[in-house]
Amino acid sequence: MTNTKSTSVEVRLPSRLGYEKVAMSTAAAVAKLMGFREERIEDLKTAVAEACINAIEHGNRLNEGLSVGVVLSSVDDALEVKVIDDGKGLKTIPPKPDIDRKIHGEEDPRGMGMFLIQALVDEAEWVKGGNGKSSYVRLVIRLDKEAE
Amino acid sequence: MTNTKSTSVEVRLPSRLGYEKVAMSTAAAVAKLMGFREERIEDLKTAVAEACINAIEHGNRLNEGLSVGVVLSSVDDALEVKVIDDGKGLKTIPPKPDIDRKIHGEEDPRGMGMFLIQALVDEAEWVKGGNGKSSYVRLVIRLDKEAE
Amino acid sequence: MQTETKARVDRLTSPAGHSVTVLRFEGDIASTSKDAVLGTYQTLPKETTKLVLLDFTKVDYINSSGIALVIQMLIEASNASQKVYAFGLSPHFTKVFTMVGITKYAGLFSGQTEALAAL
Amino acid sequence: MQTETKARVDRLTSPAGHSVTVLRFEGDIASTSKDAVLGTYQTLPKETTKLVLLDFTKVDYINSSGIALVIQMLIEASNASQKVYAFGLSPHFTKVFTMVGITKYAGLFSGQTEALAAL
Ligand SMILES: Nc1ncnc2c1ncn2[C@@H]1O[C@H](COP(=O)(O)OP(=O)(O)O)[C@@H](O)[C@H]1O
Ligand SMILES: Nc1ncnc2c1ncn2[C@@H]1O[C@H](COP(=O)(O)OP(=O)(O)O)[C@@H](O)[C@H]1O
Repeated sequence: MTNTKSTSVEVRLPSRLGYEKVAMSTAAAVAKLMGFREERIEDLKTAVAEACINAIEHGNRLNEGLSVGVVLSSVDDALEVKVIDDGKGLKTIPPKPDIDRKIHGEEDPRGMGMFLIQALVDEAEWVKGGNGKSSYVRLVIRLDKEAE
Repeated sequence: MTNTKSTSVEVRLPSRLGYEKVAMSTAAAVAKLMGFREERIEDLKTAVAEACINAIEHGNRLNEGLSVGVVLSSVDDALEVKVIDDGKGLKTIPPKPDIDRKIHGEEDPRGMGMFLIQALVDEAEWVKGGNGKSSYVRLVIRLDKEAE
Repeated sequence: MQTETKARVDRLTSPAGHSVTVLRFEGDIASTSKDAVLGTYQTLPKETTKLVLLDFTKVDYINSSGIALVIQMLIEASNASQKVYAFGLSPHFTKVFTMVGITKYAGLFSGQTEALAAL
Repeated sequence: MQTETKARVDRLTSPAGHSVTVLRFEGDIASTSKDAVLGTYQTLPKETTKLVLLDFTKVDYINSSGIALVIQMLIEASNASQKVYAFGLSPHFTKVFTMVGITKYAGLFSGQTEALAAL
């Protein structure tokens, strides 16, 4: 249990839908300790949940033998969250969902997770794992962001 | 992120007082997914908090270079929690706190953590690490315990 | 292992005299909620159900898979010329519903009284 | 990084006409709460403070180090012949206070009204 950066918290979850709620709770508790406002904690919770669901579903393909890693690091006034899976990562960033096209059956009703992540946090970056494994999404949410 | 038992969640915390609240939230979320009643979740939260505080204070002696590990495993109808530190473990199980002796100054006002842990969960066991490291306390809390 | 979603149907009449079918959800709105969301919606008789009001008061957790189920319901409702409204969302989920554009097809109200007064 | 504990002092008079000093806490009651718990208590004038009522309504988290601070306050209060009572604890923390025996030296009430009525 040594050599962990003292301001980081790590969680490891099974690849089972529902367990994203565990990561949400852990992230919310870290953000609360850091002094984030309730409203930003809600944003973070949804972003972390969507990132974990994608890691479980797309990255680890619901294989319960694989786990999802969540690393929460507080750096100055920001919280960085990495959600790591064992997949090959994203091929392309999907287009912004279009509700009109969805309602008219021209687009899958799904496909809103990544859009929500980008809309709710200050930074979101998807990184492909070097060896076709350990891909991750990196989110950053900052304390006291003025514009909201 | 491979080879983790699919029904276990792991958290790693810095040895800093306050971070026990992160473990409390994670444990509560796991217990909620398992279907524990709100009342038992409160018991679990206090037991996990006290175990983490002891790991931070006594096991890791507030050395922020060391981290505390919390492993939450759901086995059938029970949740097992191991709280692991880098210390040598307990010398002896301290006596049950005596409020009369405390009020009369015959006993330290502190020294209630281990008593609370034992009183709140179904099983509590302190295990000394083999090499004078990785000592842990193992807690078990069972779903639908009749007697309460 | 995930929380089950519960759904209940109530038939109310708005002050303006219109029949309003209220779907009350409880628990999570997630991928596991298909029966609760779409299944319950599909039991409503199309001929007599013109106004549908979704009650999210007892829902704490909604994810994008759950929102996709609500969108599927909106598609079916649109095809049946029904109008869908919702109330009881927290400020956060009001923001999320607005971000994805659902509010364009399902008007949001703060509470049941406000919704009924407008229908 | 831990939540700061806030404490406020109110002087009330019970229906029976006794002066009651209410210490209202907000935040955590933990090892970081020494100033809020003991410090605030120690500002009370010993001659005129005979009944102390602790308000835990706005406290969500109490750990054993926080309970130890309450016990230290009880020791000082006992030495000054003051009586201490408390209200606003959740069912869980009522159980915890009972387990460690604090209730033997600090009577618990469900709310402020019930406490004042009994003092
Ligand atoms: N962790 C991931 N690993 C691999 N592919 C991913 C990952 N996250 C997202 N994707 C891809 O991006 C697409 C869009 O994701 P998202 O916007 O969350 O919507 P949805 O999950 O509903 O499809 C997914 O369908 C998937 O192909
Ligand atoms: N994880 C641990 N590692 C080493 N010693 C421990 C650990 N947990 C508890 N102890 C010992 O047991 C004693 C009693 O612990 P506890 O009942 O929690 O009360 P307190 O922490 O207030 O002293 C501690 O003072 C310490 O000496």
